[in-house]
Amino acid sequence: MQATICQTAVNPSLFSAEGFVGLIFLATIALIVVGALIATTSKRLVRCVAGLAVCFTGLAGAYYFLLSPFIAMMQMLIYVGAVSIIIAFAIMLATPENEDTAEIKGAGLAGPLGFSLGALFFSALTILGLKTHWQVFPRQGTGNLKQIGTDLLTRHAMVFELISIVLLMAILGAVVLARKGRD
Amino acid sequence: MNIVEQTRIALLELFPDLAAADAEARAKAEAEAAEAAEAVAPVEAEQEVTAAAATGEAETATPPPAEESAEAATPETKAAAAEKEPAAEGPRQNGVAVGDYDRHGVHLDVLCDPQQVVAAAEILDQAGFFIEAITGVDWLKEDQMEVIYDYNRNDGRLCRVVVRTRIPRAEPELPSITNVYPGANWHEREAYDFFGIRFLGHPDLTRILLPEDADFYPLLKDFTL
Amino acid sequence: MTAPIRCREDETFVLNLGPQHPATHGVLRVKLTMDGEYVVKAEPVLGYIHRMHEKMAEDRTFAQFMPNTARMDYLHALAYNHGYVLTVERAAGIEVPERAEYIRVITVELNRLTSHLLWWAAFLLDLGGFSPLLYAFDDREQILDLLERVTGSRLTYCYFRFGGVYNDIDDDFITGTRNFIKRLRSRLPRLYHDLVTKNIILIKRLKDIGFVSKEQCRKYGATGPLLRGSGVQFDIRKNEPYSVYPEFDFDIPVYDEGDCMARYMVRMDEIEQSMRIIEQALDKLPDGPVRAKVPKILKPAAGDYYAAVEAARGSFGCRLVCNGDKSPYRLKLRSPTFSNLSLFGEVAEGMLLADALAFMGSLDLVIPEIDR
Amino acid sequence: MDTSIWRPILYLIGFMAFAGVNAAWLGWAERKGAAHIQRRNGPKEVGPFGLWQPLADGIKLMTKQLLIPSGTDDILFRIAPILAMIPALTSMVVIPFSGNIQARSIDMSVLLIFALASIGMFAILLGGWASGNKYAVISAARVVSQSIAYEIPMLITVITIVMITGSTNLQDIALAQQGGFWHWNIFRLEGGHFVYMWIAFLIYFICSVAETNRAPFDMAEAESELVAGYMTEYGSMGFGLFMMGEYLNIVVGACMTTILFLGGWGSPFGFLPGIWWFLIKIYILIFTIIWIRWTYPRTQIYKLLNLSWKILIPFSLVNLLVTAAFIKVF
Repeated sequence: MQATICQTAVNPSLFSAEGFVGLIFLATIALIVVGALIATTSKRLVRCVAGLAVCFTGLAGAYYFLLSPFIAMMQMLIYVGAVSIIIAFAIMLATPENEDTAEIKGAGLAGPLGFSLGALFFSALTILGLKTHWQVFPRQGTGNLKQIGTDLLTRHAMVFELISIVLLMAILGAVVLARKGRD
Repeated sequence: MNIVEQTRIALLELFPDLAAADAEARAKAEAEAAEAAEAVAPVEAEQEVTAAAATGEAETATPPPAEESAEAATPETKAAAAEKEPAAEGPRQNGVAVGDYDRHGVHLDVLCDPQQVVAAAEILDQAGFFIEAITGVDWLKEDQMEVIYDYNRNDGRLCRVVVRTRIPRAEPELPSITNVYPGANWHEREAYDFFGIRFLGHPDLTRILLPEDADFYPLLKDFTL
Repeated sequence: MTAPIRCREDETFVLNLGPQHPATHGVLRVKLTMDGEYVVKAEPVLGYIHRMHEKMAEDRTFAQFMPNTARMDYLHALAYNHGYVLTVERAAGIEVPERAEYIRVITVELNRLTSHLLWWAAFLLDLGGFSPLLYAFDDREQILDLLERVTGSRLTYCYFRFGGVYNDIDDDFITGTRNFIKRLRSRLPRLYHDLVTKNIILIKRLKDIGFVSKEQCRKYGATGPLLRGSGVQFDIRKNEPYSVYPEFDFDIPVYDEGDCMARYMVRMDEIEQSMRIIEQALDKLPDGPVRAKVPKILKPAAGDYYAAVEAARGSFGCRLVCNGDKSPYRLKLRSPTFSNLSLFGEVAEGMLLADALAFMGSLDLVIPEIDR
Repeated sequence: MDTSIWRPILYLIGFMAFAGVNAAWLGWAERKGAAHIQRRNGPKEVGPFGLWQPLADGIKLMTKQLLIPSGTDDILFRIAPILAMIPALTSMVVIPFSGNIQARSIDMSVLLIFALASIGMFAILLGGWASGNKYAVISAARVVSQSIAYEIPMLITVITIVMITGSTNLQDIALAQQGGFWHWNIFRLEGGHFVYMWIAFLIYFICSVAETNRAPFDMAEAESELVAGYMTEYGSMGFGLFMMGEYLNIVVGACMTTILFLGGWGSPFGFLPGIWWFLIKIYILIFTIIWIRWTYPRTQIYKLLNLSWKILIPFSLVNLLVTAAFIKVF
């Protein structure tokens, strides 16, 4: 069974299944945006991580709507359950409580630079998104384990490998942060 | 030699003149005892014992005389060492008294100078004693402060030793024995806490039971409730 | 044991264990400098329940001070009664009737049982096992009921008098005690040993944890089960016999390992030994008065007196300095856990927090007795 | 009106009620069970057998002031208890109580439950950190290391089940075990899996006890070490939510064990409708968990982690290999 986004009903009633699903979809998008905002604007690192986790959860929801429950679950398991927690853990171990944003050399430049880079990236993505002709793959049985297994080991083998690299990075980062300063 | 006698001789090291007198007395007593015992069995090596006693290394000079000879020696040695009781006539002299265990609960009662407590602790540490308690007594009338160290053994050989010293009330200072017995740390802090006795060389002489901002020493006799 | 990770000063943090903490069983505070889960430094901070009993003693007559002794170690109050009474009797030269001595031994040993049972309960609580607490309390309650019958109080007894005891024991007490011992004998192997002592988790948590050497014990003046757990056979009841203890046939349990398990086993064995003593005392209990004639106001001769008893936690000593007055000139109360706890800082260094707390539990602390 | 909307809503209400009743009355059951293990009565004043005790406790907790100590991270401190409760509640959605009582049958329901469980862990981490209390922070660190350590053997064990049944849908897994207890994964006769499956069951059960932070693995709230762990600073309903979350986690854990190993809602002999068997099985498991808690002392954090990394993970990996071999060979 898959969730379905109703593409035909133009103005569905809120109490119909389609309307309900639409609401949930909007909530998921809100989660992504709010999470991302918290993650980028909060001054406390732990809150940033919490925001990141919220953003990841929203993303998982989005994957679910994109008919990829497996990826959605993996998003939750790996990004929320492992990566966010390891980052939070590393922060807890490595930084003193309520650390003020320290004065780093050239910190004044970081804001505008980051903003412009972000804007550039964002506009590029937007243009791409608008220009691309989106193809809808009518793929059935995305929840089928065999299918996923075959896909992961054939078509998406590279992605599969990349995931392990992400995990490795997360682990390494945590270890480096946690062991910093110890002999 | 029983443990009390052994410890007594070891402790006499603190008081060289007393030790000499004591060794003499003991040699005499032993000679007498040997004479008496000769008929029964030859006693070995009194010479070594007396020599060792004179230098105060009783433990190293192992061959102990027969138990009865030590027993026989006791009255004389008691008299030789110091007076028995700290009470009665006049201030007590420094020395090692053999206590009346049944009456007072201690076997040896040492009175020494404040500077000698560390040496005493070292001797007792060598002999395998453990520190039981350190406390003070405020003798207001005599304007003195008495510091009492209780030692005991835990190897099954019964010998309680009390080491006491007197320090002026106005300036209650004496060296700390924490280097010999780390366990004395808290006891000394307690004595400081209650009496204001300052143990020189103590690593952390602060209040232990009373609040850190207390400005009184409650067990002083002029501290009234 | 894994070696502690040595770390930079700024990576440690200070953890205030207490004065209100479930594991300190009272108002002890331990300032722990921690490196993660490892204890880098442990400093016990005392005095939160300090009442200055020693000053109180100087202010009242010998008899008036009696109740105070029970308020130091509220778990083995009778031993403290006993220690104080022995000292004063020694000072005043009072002879105690034999029956009274037997009653003293019986009640002190019963009280020792309550103390050990409560220690067992609290120790298991420290290790996270809650149920044993109630099993032990179940048994302890029986003893408290028995003791309440003869002493009139349940915890802070003031039962001993100079020259005897306050109250004679009756047949109900004797049969009650016999029944209780039968009951505890049947419960010990099942509820205590099968369920707890042989539990693999308990063994893993106690074996090789909190090693205290003989030498450390000597340097710190440790006594009681802590010392016996380190392989030293030292018990005032045997080594420096007082009262009628020489009459009884009992053993001093000694374990050489010096770890928490050894201390645990020492106490568990002591429970059995105490039961043996009580049984023998009940069998041999002579008839006669329970109290000698003693003047109301005692004025012992001037001098210095010392007596010690074996309390549940170690040797409790009283040093009494008299000047011929009706109240002590100075009374020093040597409490065993004060010395035992002073060792904590050194031993706990480098331990895991959980192990340090297991070690603390194995010391059997009673804070009012440390703080006096 | 489209009726399809009512089905989820009814199920929502039903499962919320089930979850709420469990969260509240498991507390009662725990206290009562503990009391009887300890030879006492337990709650008995409020209502018959003290059955209304949870209501009294709930009212008390809800009417108490929510104290937020200074030095805490206000927002996270408030959110954490809710976050601890929600995932456990959400997990209920995919649990098949019987062949037809299930809110939603999702293909990835096994993964969903683990994904949600990790959010619960995150909530404890945040709560512990936000409290700004050292005990809470130590506890949070312990929770994370413990959860990560135990999630691995747990997932590996689950994979063996997935391999045997060929599905990650809980309903399918339950369906594959129908028709008598010899079809249950733990004693599965066909394919000869019974040879080693009880080991897998043990590993899984130990892990689920550890994952739900229950004694003897309750390192997170080891009261004799960390006072109350991550809950130290929580009072009133913040504490209440954490407690309810904990009990719900136990329920979910028991449900998972039942479905994965004990045949789900399948009847062992063929009488009584499935839902009853399901409930009987989970409550037996829950009772076992309570029983263990009140019998054993607590382990110690490093021994706990060693157990996972040195024993459970290797065993579960070997188990995985053996399963693959069995599937290939038989």
